[in-house]
Amino acid sequence: MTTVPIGASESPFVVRLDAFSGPLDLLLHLIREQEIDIADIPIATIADQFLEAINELGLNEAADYLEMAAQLLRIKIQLLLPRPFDEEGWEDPRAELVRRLLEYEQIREVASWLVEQVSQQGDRFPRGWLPELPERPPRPLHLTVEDLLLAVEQVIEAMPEPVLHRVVPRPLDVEGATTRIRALFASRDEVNLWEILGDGPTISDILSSLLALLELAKIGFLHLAQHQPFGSLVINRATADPTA
Amino acid sequence: MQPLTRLLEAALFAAAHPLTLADLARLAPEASRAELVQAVNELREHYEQGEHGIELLSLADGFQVVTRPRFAEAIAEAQLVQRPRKPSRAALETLAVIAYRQPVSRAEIEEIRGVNVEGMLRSLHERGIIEVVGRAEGLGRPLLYGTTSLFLELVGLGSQDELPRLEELEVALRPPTEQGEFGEP
Amino acid sequence: MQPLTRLLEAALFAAAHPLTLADLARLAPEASRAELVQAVNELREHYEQGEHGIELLSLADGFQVVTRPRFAEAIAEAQLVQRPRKPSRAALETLAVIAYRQPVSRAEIEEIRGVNVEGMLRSLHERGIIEVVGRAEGLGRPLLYGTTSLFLELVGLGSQDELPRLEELEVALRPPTEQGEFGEP
Repeated sequence: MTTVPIGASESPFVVRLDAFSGPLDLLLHLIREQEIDIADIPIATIADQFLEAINELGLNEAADYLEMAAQLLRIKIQLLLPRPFDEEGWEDPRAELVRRLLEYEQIREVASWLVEQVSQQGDRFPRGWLPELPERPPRPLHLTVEDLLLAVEQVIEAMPEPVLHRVVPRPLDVEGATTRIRALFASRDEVNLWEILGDGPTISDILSSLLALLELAKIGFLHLAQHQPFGSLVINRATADPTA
Repeated sequence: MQPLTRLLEAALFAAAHPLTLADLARLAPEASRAELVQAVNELREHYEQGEHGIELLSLADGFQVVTRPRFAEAIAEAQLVQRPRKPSRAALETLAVIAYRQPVSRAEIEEIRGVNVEGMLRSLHERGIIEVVGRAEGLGRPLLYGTTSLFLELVGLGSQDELPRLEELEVALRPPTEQGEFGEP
Repeated sequence: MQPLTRLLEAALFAAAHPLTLADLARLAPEASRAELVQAVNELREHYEQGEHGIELLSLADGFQVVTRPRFAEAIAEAQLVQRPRKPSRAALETLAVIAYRQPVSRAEIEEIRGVNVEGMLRSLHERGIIEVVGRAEGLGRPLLYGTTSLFLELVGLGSQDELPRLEELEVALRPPTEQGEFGEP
C-alpha cells in the first residue's frame, strides 16, 4: 500500500515523530496547514500526503493510522465511482469524515486549554510535608460497585492459561479408556478398534485408547494383531491373564 | 481571625488536599453553612490582603491552600519540591472527551479520538483521574467512564461547570447536516 | 509581609521536609543570613499576632509550619487528614473474586488470579473488609473467606443480594471443576 515514493516530494509541512496524538490529529494538521476548505477536502491529494506522512514518521506500523489510511483510500475510490444523474440521492462519501474531523478539532481545542490549565496548576504547590501524627488509623477506602465490576473483568482477562484450558479440551484419559476396554472384554474375547473408539472420537480419545491398549497388551491382558498391512487391528483377550 | 477561621486554616493545612463544605461541616458541626462560607472568605481575604505567599483556592468542589504561582520557580530551583509529571497531550485529549461526554464508553472515546485508548483508560483509572460510573445498555453492557474530583484538581478547576462551554470554543461544532453544504470533489 | 517573607512562607508550605537555614539560603541566594533570620521571625510573629490556626516552629531538623495543637482533636475527629484511598487493582481483583465466589479458600483465589494472595488477604482482613467464614472439608481444612458488612457499606449496598448479578462472570469465575471430571492423568 506504500505506493508513495519515500521522500519523493517536498513536504509542505514539517512533521515530527510523536507530534501527533492520532490519525485525526495528523489529518487535521495536513488540512489546516494547507488552508484546505474542510467542507471540500481533495481526498486524493490528502490521502497521498497522509500515506507519505505516516511512512516518514515511522507510524506505518500503528494500526490506528493504517485504519485511517484505508478509510481515506476507500473514500477516494467511492468518489471515482459514477454518480447518479440526478444528484438528489447522492451522499458525499466525505461527509462522515468531515463530521469526525470537526468533532475532533473541538476536542483538540479543549485539550489545548487543559494543557494551559495543567501548566498553571502545576505552579501551585500543595502542602508538601505533613508531620507524623501520633497514631494514624488506616486510610478510609473509596470503593464502588463499578470498580468491583471492572476488577471482575480484569480477573477474567488475566486468568492464567491453565485454568482456561483445563475447562475446554479434555486431557488424555488413559485410565478411563482402560476401564472402557476392560468392560468391553467382560463379555467377549475379541473386539475391533472402532468399537473401542466409539462414535466420533476426538484426538485425545484416540490417543487415550491407543495408550490404554498398549498398556493392557504390555501387562498381558490382551493381544494385538494385524493380519494384513493396513488391515484392521484385531484385539484378543489373552488366554492367560495374570491380572484377571 | 475569628476562631472558626483559625480552625479552618489548621484543617486546610493538615489535610493537604481540597476540603469540601461537607468536610468542613464535619469539622465544626455547630457552625451553619453560612458561617462556614464566611470563614472561608475571611481566610481567603486574609491571604490576599496580608500579601501572603499562599492563597486559598476553590478547587475540585472544595477549598485548598496552595502556594502562589509566582514563587514556583524559586522553590523548584532550590529543589524543595518535586514538580509532578504533567499528563501527556493524548491523556488530556482523552480526558477532554470524557469530561464533556460523560458517562461515555471506551468505544465512543475511540470513535472521537480515532485511536485505541484501552491502555490509556486503564492508567487514568488507576491514578484515580477517571472512574467507572456505570454500564451502558446493549451488547456487552460496556463500562461507562466519568471524571473524578482528582481530574478537577489536576486541571485546577473549582467545579465541572468551569470547563469552557463548547459554544465558546473557536471551533464551534457545525454538524454537517445538509449534504448540499459540501462542494463537489 | 516583605517579599522575602512571602517566598519563605510559600517554600515552608510546599517543601517536602523541614527547611534548614542552608535550604533557605539556596532558596534566596541574594539574601544575607541576617535577612533570612529576620524573615523567619517576621513570619513567626505574623502567625502569632494574627491569631492563625498555624504556627512556625524551629525544631532540630529545621523550620516548619504546623497546625496548632489545640485544633488537632477536631481535625482528627473529622477524619480530614487522610483522603480516602482507592484500593489497588490487585486488592480490587481479589475482593471481586471473594465477593462473587464466597465462601472461598485462599487456594481457589490463587488459582483464579494466578498470583499469591497471602499478604493481600491479611491486609483486607485487617481492614475488616473480609472475614473467615468457615473451613473447607478436605486436606488441611483450609480457611474460607467471605466479605463483611463493612464491605457492603463501602460499596454502598444494603445486602450481598444487591451485588449485580453477572451470570457470565459468575461462570467465568467458577473455579476449575472437581478433579474427577478430568480423570487421572
